[in-house]
Amino acid sequence: MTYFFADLPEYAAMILFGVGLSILMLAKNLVKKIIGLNIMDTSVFLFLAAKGYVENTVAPIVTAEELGHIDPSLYSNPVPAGLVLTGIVVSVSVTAVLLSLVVRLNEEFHTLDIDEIIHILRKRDREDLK
Amino acid sequence: MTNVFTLLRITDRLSLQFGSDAVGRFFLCLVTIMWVLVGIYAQKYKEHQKHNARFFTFYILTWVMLAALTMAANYLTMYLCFEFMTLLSMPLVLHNGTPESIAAAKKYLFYSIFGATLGLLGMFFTNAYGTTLAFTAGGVMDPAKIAGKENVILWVAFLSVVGFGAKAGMFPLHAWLPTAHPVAPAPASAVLSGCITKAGVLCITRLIYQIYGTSLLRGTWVQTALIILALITVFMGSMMAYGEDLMKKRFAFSTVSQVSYVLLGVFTMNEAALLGALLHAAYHSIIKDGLFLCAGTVIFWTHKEYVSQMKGLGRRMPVTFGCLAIFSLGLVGIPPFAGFLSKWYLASGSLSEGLPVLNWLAPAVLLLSALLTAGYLFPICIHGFFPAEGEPEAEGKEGSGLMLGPILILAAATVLLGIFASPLKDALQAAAQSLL
Amino acid sequence: MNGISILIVIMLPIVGGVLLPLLDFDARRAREYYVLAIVIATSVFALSLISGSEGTELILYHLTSTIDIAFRIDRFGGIFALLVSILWPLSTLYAFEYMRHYHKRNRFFGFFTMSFGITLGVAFSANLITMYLFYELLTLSTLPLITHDGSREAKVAGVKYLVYSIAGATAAFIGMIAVLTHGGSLEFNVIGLGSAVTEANRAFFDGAFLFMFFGFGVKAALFPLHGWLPTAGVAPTPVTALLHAVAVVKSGVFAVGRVVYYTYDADYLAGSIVQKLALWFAAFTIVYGTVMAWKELHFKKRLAYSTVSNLSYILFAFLLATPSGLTAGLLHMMFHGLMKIALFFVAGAVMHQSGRTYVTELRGFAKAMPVSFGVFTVASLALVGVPPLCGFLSKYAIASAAVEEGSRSAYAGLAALLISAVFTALYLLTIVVRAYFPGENYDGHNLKDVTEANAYMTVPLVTLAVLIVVLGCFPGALTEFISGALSTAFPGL
Amino acid sequence: MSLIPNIPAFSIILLMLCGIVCLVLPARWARHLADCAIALACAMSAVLLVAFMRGQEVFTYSMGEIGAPFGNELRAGPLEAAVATLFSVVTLLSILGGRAHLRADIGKKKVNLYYISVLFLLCSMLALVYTNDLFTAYVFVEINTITACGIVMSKEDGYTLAASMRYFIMSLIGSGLFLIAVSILYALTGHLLMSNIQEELAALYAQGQYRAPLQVAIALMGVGLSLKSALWPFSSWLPDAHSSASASSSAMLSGLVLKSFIFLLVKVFYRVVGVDIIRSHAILDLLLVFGILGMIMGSVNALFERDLKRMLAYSSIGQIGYIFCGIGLGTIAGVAAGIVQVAVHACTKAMLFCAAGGLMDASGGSKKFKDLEGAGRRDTYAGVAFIVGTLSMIGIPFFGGFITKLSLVTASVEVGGWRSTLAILAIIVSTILTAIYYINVTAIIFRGEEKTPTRASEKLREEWKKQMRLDTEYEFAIVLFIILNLAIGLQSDRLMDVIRAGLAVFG
Repeated sequence: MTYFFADLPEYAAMILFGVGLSILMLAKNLVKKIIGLNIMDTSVFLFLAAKGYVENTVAPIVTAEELGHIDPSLYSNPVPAGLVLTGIVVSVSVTAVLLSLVVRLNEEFHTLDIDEIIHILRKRDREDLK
Repeated sequence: MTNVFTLLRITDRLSLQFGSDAVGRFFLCLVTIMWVLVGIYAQKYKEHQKHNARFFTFYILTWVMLAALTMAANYLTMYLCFEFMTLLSMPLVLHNGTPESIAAAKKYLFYSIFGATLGLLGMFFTNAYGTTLAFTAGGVMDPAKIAGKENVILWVAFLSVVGFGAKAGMFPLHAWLPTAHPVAPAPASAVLSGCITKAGVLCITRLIYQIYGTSLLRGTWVQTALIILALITVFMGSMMAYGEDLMKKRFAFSTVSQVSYVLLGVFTMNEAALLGALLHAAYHSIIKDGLFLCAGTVIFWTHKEYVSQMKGLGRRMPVTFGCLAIFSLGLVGIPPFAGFLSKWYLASGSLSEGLPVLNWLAPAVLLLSALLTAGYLFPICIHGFFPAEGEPEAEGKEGSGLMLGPILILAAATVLLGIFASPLKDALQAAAQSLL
Repeated sequence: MNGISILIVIMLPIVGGVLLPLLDFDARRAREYYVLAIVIATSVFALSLISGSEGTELILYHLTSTIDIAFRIDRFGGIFALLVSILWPLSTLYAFEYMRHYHKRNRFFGFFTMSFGITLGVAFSANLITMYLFYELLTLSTLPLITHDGSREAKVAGVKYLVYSIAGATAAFIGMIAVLTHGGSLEFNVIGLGSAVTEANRAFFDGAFLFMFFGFGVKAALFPLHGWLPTAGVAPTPVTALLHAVAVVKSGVFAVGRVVYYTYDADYLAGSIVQKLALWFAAFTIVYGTVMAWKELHFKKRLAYSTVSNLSYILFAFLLATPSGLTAGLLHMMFHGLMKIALFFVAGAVMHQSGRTYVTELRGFAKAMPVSFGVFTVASLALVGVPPLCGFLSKYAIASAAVEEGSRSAYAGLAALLISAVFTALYLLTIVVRAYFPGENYDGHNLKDVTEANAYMTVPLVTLAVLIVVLGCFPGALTEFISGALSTAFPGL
Repeated sequence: MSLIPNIPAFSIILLMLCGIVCLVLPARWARHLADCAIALACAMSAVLLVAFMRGQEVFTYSMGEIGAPFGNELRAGPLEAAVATLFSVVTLLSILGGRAHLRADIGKKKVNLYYISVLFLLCSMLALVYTNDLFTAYVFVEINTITACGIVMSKEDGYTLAASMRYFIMSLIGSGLFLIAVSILYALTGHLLMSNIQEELAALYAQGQYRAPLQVAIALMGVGLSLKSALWPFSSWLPDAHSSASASSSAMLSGLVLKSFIFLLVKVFYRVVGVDIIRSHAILDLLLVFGILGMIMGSVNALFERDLKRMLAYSSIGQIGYIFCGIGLGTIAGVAAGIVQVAVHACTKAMLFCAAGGLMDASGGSKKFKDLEGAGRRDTYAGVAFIVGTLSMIGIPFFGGFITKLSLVTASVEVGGWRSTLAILAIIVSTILTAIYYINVTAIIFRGEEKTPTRASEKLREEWKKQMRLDTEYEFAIVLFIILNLAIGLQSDRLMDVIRAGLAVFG
């Protein structure tokens, strides 16, 4: 049982990734797709953060003087945290671009349904051919 | 070969050459005489048909090629003449222009060219395994080269003989003959049946005696197979003729049968049989030309083509039917008419050759075939002269001199050459000896 | 003469052809003079190169460390060049008349002239890659000629041609690379593979040979890769005649010859399993082609199938891998070119004068077009193999070579040759018979508007007929010229 | 110390800075600045390439002061330099070749944004080429995605918006998979620098530990990056995105963006995972099979397409298949063949997209085949470009395509076994199909006698005439593209030498 709970964040991350990916691929509404994308990204961040966490340790920014010892093995791994931060930045910017694109699409087609948009485009194509 | 004349030297091995030897001269004479006689006959018969200029052009061209064939001094020249003879005689077959005659001409063309092509196969191998392509007594095959390849050469020999056999109506390439001969105008049928089939015989003779050589072939399976084929043809031709009602077609089947008598003699490969073969070639030419001319005369005056329609015609056309009776007697081989002597030599040659089974089977088949010959020829005369009671009177009249002359000459020849055969026999014996 | 002259003779028609659509002649005369001047100049130049400067080499470019673009004049290529140099001016003359009613003649003659240079490029290539280059270009330059009339049928034929040709060229290319990666040389030389072959990689070279054989076999219309040839007959007749009976298809055959004798060598192939396989394929194609020709009623398609069959004669001869096989193949390559182009020209003349395309429609035509059908008869007899016309000689040479080789596959080919001879007679002579002997109930109704073609067409026709007869009777000089190729293919000779 | 080792970092940072500066400049100046910056990047990459050809050693360059294994590294060798040069040159030419279209397609206010996107796009591609750090790679993958979508959607009509939406989503799935693979590799090894990961993985592999997670990571990497580089069957987004964008955008997307991910994939396989592990892995066979399917399916789709730019886009799918086929063969020769194809296809396809823009101008803006008849006569440069492209695609010697075919066939013949057979068959089939549709389109654009657009209105005709006179940049770009193609065809030995040298020191 301990083994299972020890890996709990990883399992959670996997499940979330699956949820996010399915929403991204299957949802028709573009905004929902973006939400799915965010869930997916979050799951990866969770996974990374869990990797960086070592039990009974502290953040590496706490100085030695404050704790009274200088054993580096008591620090959590700082790199994943850095990665997660970078990842969040990337994810935010991507989400922003996507949302702006959705706004433009909505202006153009008056719908958020991707299938419907494609349908409208097909119809235009056919009229073009005539 | 003497007096060899080179017309064209294409490459070192290939050249067009002409020369003369006894066999060639014999066939040349035979062919030329027949051509002249039939040509005279055709002067009257031509009233019956259109496009005479074309007909006589090809008639003469065919003769030229046939004459050239008899004088060909090597394999290439013979092949060339053979091909051209086929091509030039084809217009004679399709002269009437009916769909049947055109179909028949195509059939003729197919069989002849197929046969010639098999003959060509022989030339390829002769070129590779022989010393020369020129006809040489005893054959040209180089024993050193064919060592280890005998079986291939035998096959090639067999195939090429069968190939040229197409022209002579030999089984299995005989089927064109009964189709093509009847549809042609009567003069053409006469020379086709009487002379052009002999071109096949000449080619086969040259192949066996002057290219492959009897020493190579004698006693092998090839000889046996060829004799069997000839016997099959003899018997089958007679049977088919017996069952045929259309007169010209009956004669055509008869040709199939009779020419294979000649081939039988050639295949037997001894002097007596070869003599018989050459004699029979001459006799058959005369007789068969005569028969076709008679048939032509009947058709010319009465438009009757079937044997069953001949009833009572003999009384209206006594000369024609009289001659027909003479030809029939000759072909059956009743002494002293012409056919007897040749059959005699054929049978004796076959008996003396000493091939197992075949030495007595061949004469037996000849006898049987002679009976059948009687069976399909005599009824024509009998119907003609003695119609059954109550038959309506037949219409018809005797032909002009232009037609009757050649027939009478041929009939006379049938009788005279049967009775006074020795000059011809001596000449042909010399020819046969020169071959062996 | 130095190597540049080879480049000039190849580039002259190519550049001339490219310029033609740009110059955009409106006047027929001007275009005819221009095209004829280029073609004749190229022919004369090519002939002088073949006769006078054998062995001249030109390395144009080192494409990679192992691949050069290079040219050389040798006897084998010279024979091919000789053939096209004789036939191109005649066909051009013929095409002037034939194309009179077509549109876009500038484009047509542009590509037509370009093809001349490209074909010479094939002939004068010094290695396989250079040949591959021109081989591909030949496909591309002849494609617009096939689709020239723009009909749907023509387009389909064009696509078919393209698919087959490109597939073949690619397969051949793969074979070349395979040879290259296993230490063989793509240079055409006497030694062939030589010491590159070991026990271990022999199977590999066998595979590469099959790739190249079937690859180049596409243009040589080898069964089952022949399908493009009959359909390509929708092209204007000068194209069908010159390209699909001579230049294009012969370049396929020529390439196989190059592979057999110059990339590989006779020693390698003689008696090998791949040789047998290839021989059987060729033998089968010979029979297949003639039978199909016999069944076909469309005039040009019948001739196309006949080409299928005859090309395999040449392939068969080359594949025998003997000195006599090589000379026999080359001889038939020359002679078949002459005969088949004459036959096609007659078919074209008939189409041009009367619009008839089926052999069944030619009843009595000999009366209306005596010259054409006279030539047709001569060419037919030659193709059937009647001595002393030229077709007999080459068939005779092939058959003799086969007999001499003496293996079972060679005999199979021999049998195929004989069967094919019979069918050849049938499918050609029936046309002759129908034209000369229309039969009864014939009133000449189909000849009302049919007249003999004019001198543009009859002069090439008669020239060809004369060549067929003269070369058949006096082949001495030609055979001597051809046997000069032996020393470049067999080390000992 | 020479300046050479600074070039990679400097070119990346230069492009980035210029991008930022562009934001505040007037549109015209932004354009000039972008041109200059890209030209400078070209020059610098070229200098680097020349240095490597003259014997410069492979070097790594640490960003900031933290060294390995924690710091961020760039690594440059002959191959990186060559690919960087190729990317910058093709970007420059694509911008020039499509300039006229950019004027028409992109609103006045958006011009700055477009050039910023281009600069960042090139910046991210160069970073992907040079970086030695997996997470940096991820960040630039995302930048690449955003900017690539940016240059598609900058032409604001319904098609591009919808297309870029699809493109975006597919790309994001790809980069998501890539990210999770990076995380797994990090979890396995504790490193992010590629060379370090490889050492660690080799040790793990030797001990037989963590085979399954490694397998998952490789698979995720493979799928993620092939999604982004449009390996069939993950290529459904490509035709819309590439065909609806403006000419130079299409040229860059088809010519370069796909290739940058392929280069990253090669890097992951050979530098991160390592030759020995990857060769024992089924992923290469999978890539080979899908590459081959791509070669055929792309061509089949292109065959039935009646829209010029969509046809070119489908053709890209087929051509990408060639690259994957080469990589999937798993030998050095195969990878080299793949990289040659990267170069050849970058030049050829970018040229064709630019030329397609020209043809559309000459036909009243339509890209349908029926309107394009005779366009090649009206715009001779485009016509010649299509002839060159066709000859190259068929594989005529002297042209770039021949070299691809030569090296790919050589590689597949050498491999042996079923891989050899499959690859050879695929090459034959795909060559045929490619030849058909390219020859078809070339025939169409030269068909017809008329020298003016048949269907275009009078107004368009006037515009067309004006444009034809002014567009020297376009002509210059097309001519240079043709020269590039011929140069690859004629000087392939040098190219191959660089690639082989680069691969030898790659891992």
